Amino acid sequence: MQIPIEWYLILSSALFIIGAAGVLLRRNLFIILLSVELMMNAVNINLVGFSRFHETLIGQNFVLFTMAVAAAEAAVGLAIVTALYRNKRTLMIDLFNTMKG
Amino acid sequence: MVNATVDIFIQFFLMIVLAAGMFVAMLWIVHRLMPTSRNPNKGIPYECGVRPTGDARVPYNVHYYLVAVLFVLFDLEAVFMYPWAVTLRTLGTVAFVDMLVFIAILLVGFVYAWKKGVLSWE
Amino acid sequence: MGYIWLIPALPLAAFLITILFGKWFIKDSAHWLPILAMAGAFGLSVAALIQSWGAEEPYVLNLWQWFTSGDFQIPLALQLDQLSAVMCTTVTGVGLLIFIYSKGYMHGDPGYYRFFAYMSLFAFSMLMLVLAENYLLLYFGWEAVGLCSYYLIGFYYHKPSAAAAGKKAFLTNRVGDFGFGLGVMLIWTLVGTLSYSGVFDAVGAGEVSDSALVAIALLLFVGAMGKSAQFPLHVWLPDAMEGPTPVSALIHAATMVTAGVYMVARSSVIFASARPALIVVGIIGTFTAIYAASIGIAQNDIKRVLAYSTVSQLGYMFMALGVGAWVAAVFHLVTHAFFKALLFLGSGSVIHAMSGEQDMRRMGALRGKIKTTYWTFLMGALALSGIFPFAGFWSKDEILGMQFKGGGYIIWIVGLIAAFITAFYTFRAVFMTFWGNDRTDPEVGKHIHESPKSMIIPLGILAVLSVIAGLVIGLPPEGGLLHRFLEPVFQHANEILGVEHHGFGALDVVLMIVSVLVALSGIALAYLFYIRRPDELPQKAGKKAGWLYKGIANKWYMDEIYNVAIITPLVEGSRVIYKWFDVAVIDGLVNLAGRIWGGFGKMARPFQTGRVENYALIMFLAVVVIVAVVVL
Amino acid sequence: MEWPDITSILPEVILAVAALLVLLVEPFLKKDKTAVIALALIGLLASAVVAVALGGNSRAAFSGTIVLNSYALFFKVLFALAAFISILMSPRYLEASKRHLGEYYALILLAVIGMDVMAAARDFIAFYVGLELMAMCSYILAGFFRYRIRSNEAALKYFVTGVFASAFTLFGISLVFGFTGTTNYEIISSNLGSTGNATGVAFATALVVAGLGFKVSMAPFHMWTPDVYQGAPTTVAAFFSVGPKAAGFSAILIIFTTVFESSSEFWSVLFMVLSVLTMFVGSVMAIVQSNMKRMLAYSSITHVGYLLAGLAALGRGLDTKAGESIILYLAAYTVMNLGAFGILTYLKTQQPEGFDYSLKSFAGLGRRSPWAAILLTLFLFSLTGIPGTAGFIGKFYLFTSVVRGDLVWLAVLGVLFSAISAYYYLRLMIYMFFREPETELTVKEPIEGTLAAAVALSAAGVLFLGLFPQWIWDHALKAFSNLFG
Repeated sequence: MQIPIEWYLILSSALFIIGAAGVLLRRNLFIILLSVELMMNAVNINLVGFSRFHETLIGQNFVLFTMAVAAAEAAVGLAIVTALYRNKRTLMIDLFNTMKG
Repeated sequence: MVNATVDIFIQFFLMIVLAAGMFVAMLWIVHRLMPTSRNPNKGIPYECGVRPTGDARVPYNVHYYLVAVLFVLFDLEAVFMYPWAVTLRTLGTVAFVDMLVFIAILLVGFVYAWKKGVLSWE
Repeated sequence: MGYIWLIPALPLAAFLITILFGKWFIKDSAHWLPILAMAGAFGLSVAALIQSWGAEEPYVLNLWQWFTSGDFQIPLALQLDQLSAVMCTTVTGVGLLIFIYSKGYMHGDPGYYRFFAYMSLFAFSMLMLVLAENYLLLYFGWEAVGLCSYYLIGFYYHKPSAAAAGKKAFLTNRVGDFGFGLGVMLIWTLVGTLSYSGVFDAVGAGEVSDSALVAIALLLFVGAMGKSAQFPLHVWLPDAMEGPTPVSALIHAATMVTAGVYMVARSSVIFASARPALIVVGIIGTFTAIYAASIGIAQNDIKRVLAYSTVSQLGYMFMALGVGAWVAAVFHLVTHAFFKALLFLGSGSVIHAMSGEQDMRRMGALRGKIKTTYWTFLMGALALSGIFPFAGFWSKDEILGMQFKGGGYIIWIVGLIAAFITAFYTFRAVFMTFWGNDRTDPEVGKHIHESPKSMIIPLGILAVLSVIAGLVIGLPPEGGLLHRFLEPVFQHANEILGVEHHGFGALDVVLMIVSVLVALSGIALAYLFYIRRPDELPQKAGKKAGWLYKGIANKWYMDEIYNVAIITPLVEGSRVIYKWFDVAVIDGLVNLAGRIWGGFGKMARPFQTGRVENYALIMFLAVVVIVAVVVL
Repeated sequence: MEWPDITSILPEVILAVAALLVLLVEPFLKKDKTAVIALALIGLLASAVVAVALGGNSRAAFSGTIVLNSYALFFKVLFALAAFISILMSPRYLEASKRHLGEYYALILLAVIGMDVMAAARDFIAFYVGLELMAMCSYILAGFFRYRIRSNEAALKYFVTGVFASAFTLFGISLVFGFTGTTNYEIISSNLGSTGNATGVAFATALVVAGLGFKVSMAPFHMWTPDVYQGAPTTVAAFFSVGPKAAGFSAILIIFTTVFESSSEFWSVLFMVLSVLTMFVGSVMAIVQSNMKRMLAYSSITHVGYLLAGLAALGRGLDTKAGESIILYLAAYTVMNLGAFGILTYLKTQQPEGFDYSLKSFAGLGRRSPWAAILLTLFLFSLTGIPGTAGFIGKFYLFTSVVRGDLVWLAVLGVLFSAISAYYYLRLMIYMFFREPETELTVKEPIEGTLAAAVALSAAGVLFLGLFPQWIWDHALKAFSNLFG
């Protein structure tokens, strides 16, 4: 039995929206990083699901790259986190607004 | 097959609109309903009673983060090695050389990190 | 005639060398190179002028293919026909005299080399403008002369008013340039080429619809209004007097501001085929002529009087263009270049003598102290007022005569009134400056001296030109040397318009007499009220004897009656127009345009909160909106 | 399995080797960074030369995911030039800011690889990897001054909005994949064309636009731009303002003319709207800025608006020559904007503490440092679009193509916004030449060394493109004719 493609889509879109909401609503940079990971993983589910639907390996192939990119993103994100924390002793992103207008 | 996907897209779009709409609506409702008084006291763990001292989070050595980041990055090469390992026999020498190049590039990063003193734990 | 590229190239070379080495090596002898370059350019222009006599077709010199876009090409090409030859000669001739004058006037200025460098750059740009073979190159020259003008207006950049004036000139000209640019774009879209011959052939062959031609002509004219300071884009010119006086003479009187007139004359085929646009040109020109003249009455700064008179005279030129009197416009352009440059240089000489004083209320009785300046200035003033037989008389009378004979009686009357006012304020300036009582500051009075030779000689030459130019090139009216010379250029446009050629007859003599009388009465009125000052006599005479004596002494209070009935309303009215209309409305509009845009910015600024979560939210909402629009 | 043909990615390989060498050499260097700078410059030069040598005929590699044709070649040379100039202007600036590290050069090289891949990719996987490689390097570069709170803030903003936008792009790509079952541009294009359903495509288009729009900073995805330019090191801002933008457009051009070819009517309208919005936001906000780095950021947004007008025309048909005009404009924009930033960099090196990029601090520059003032004037003229400079040529071709696409009103708007842009560019000139400074900005030494080379290169580029545009136009024509090969 094959799981219908709709289920993958519903799961992934829900995850994507949750992730997006996390980015938009949370103030802590760590949580935002996690939310972005959630969005990326929603895409991964999409890709894998479609890959199965179309009976091709391209999607799974793509997922490998997304994962690598996500890891690199996390690394850069953590680097920025340490730099921010070292200078301002906080990770609340709404406090970083010296440049505006 | 393709027409089926078209239908999926429309359903899917409705799904996203609903999800986003819910999220915006709830935000808005909460924003309208909540009494807003901003007070730094509300941010502290106990609004009355003992003032908390110190930080609940134990500060780790910043070195730890560096090592963790490096770990994540080097850990990820395994992702590429699994499919490679499985299909190595059919792909032959080309794949082997490819992987050597890949590892060589990672090695440069490793040497760089080493020379920069990330790995020496004081 | 392959040498014509040298005409703009010489000033360009002078500019490059002066700006590169001026500061360290050339310094105080920075004037030599530009003067020599101008002299060379003038010589070549004269040669070109002579050689182009009678040529049926313009001479085109292709220098270099600039770029190609599809089948559309922009060559860097120069064109020499009679019109550009006349313009070149005027620009280089007057320019040369003003350069020589500047040697004395700018002596000792810390920006000496900079001044000559910019002036050379200006000469180059102006010559490119008149020698261009296509509208794009014309546009290049157009923008370049504008830039030189802003820099030279703001030459004394430490003066805040100078910087503000530069800014204002810039903003106002932007409006004009925008229209001009659109016009050029429209030409290109509709015709597919920008070279003059190509465009005019297409227009002549009826390839462009009438409405499109009107649109093109009007857009081009908007550009001309900006550059030639026509109402309501004239506001920058009086302020432009913040620049050094030679700049005012060369750029803001003799040459650059006439670029609009040149451009309309150059596009005569387009304008002739777009009758409604031509009418607009005439109306704007006429209105500007009287409007600016009326403001000139109440100005006390000698240079501002001349500035408003420039605006007014440019109005005359457009008035002429409006009835297809192309040659008359060019004729007035040339004579105006001579006598207005003379007046500005003369005023510069006065200012020089008065140690920088520009307010005429603190001058007076200077005619004995700076004799040469006085006499040359007087020549210029007579020419400007249109007194027989000075240069201005011939050209202005020709314009007015053609209006009358073409049936434009209202325009003719308005033109006459403007001529009357012109004569009045011109001699008001002469009397206030050179005649009457000495009102100079005693400190300043001690230092009054005649200007050096390098300033006096150009004045003399220009004075001679102001006297004889009309006689030489303008006689007989509507058939003079200039007319015969320029005939091939405007042949096509005249055919389209069907301009009739009137012979010189009794009617012309009558009209001439009328216009001279009008001018003389203007001068007389000025004499009455600025020499026979009514406000000084009554105080002395009032104490002595009875009402009879009083009456006689006061010429039966005619002065007072005049004063109350004519002078006061005139001056006050002028002041009101200046204050309420020129300053408040038009300046206000210019500033408002800037402010509205700034206001948008101020309104939009709070959206850029500096908080990254808001940025993300806006991005997210944008995606939602786009997707929603797509699907729904 | 056969040996892959790496000739078509040889330029990138050279860059990668150079970048890795820089990383290897850097830890062994003390203060003098000449070695890594030389390595980076040689790498860029070699990659451009190899690209030109190989670019004669089209090649494809890795099952058609990456191509090397005259289109990719045009951009490879452009990116190499942008990076070359940025690197040239960097050493003095980084030294003056007391943070001269070799990693900087490696990061720029790696970003260039990402950009090259974006222009050369004919497959969404390769495109995505290129995009992210460029983006990662940019995040780090934005925060390169790690001890400065502004630089931190720039990195934070760039990073958060960047990953958010790229998640949207990725989501859009996954939908396109789900719709067609492949990631190859041309196969997607033929699949999409046959389905005939515009909604799904349009939906995916919008999501892809969001991510790419972020990279090229089109409104309303532009919000990060001014903050990041202001906070990031000036040389980095210079690089950002040209490199990722050109890369973004290189990808947009390919993706929209191949993948979304069938929905061109839709995205033509979309870009029309975004173009007007972008031009408006850019010019309105640029006018009220007093910090010149921010002003240049907003003005760069206005330029993106012009380019989007070109894209709108491109949607009306390839014969508008809008694609060619866009890449010509990008080339012109690269040299003139880098030049303007180069002068800002120079001024900052002269007074690392006092100079704050404010409009006021430019007062009297014409007297203190006439060369800097004259060169900056040249670049500002070009940005305004004065004839004789590269900017004029770019605008001329671009707006001409917009007119060819029957979008006269859009071209008129574009001209109007350029007229407004003259106000904020020339205001700076007025300050330089006509204002007396309140506090004297000390200029210790004239422009010299590599910084002088960078500025001279940009100035030469501006004048060359402005006076001999035929050359670049021929190359743009050639590049675009080969887009699909």
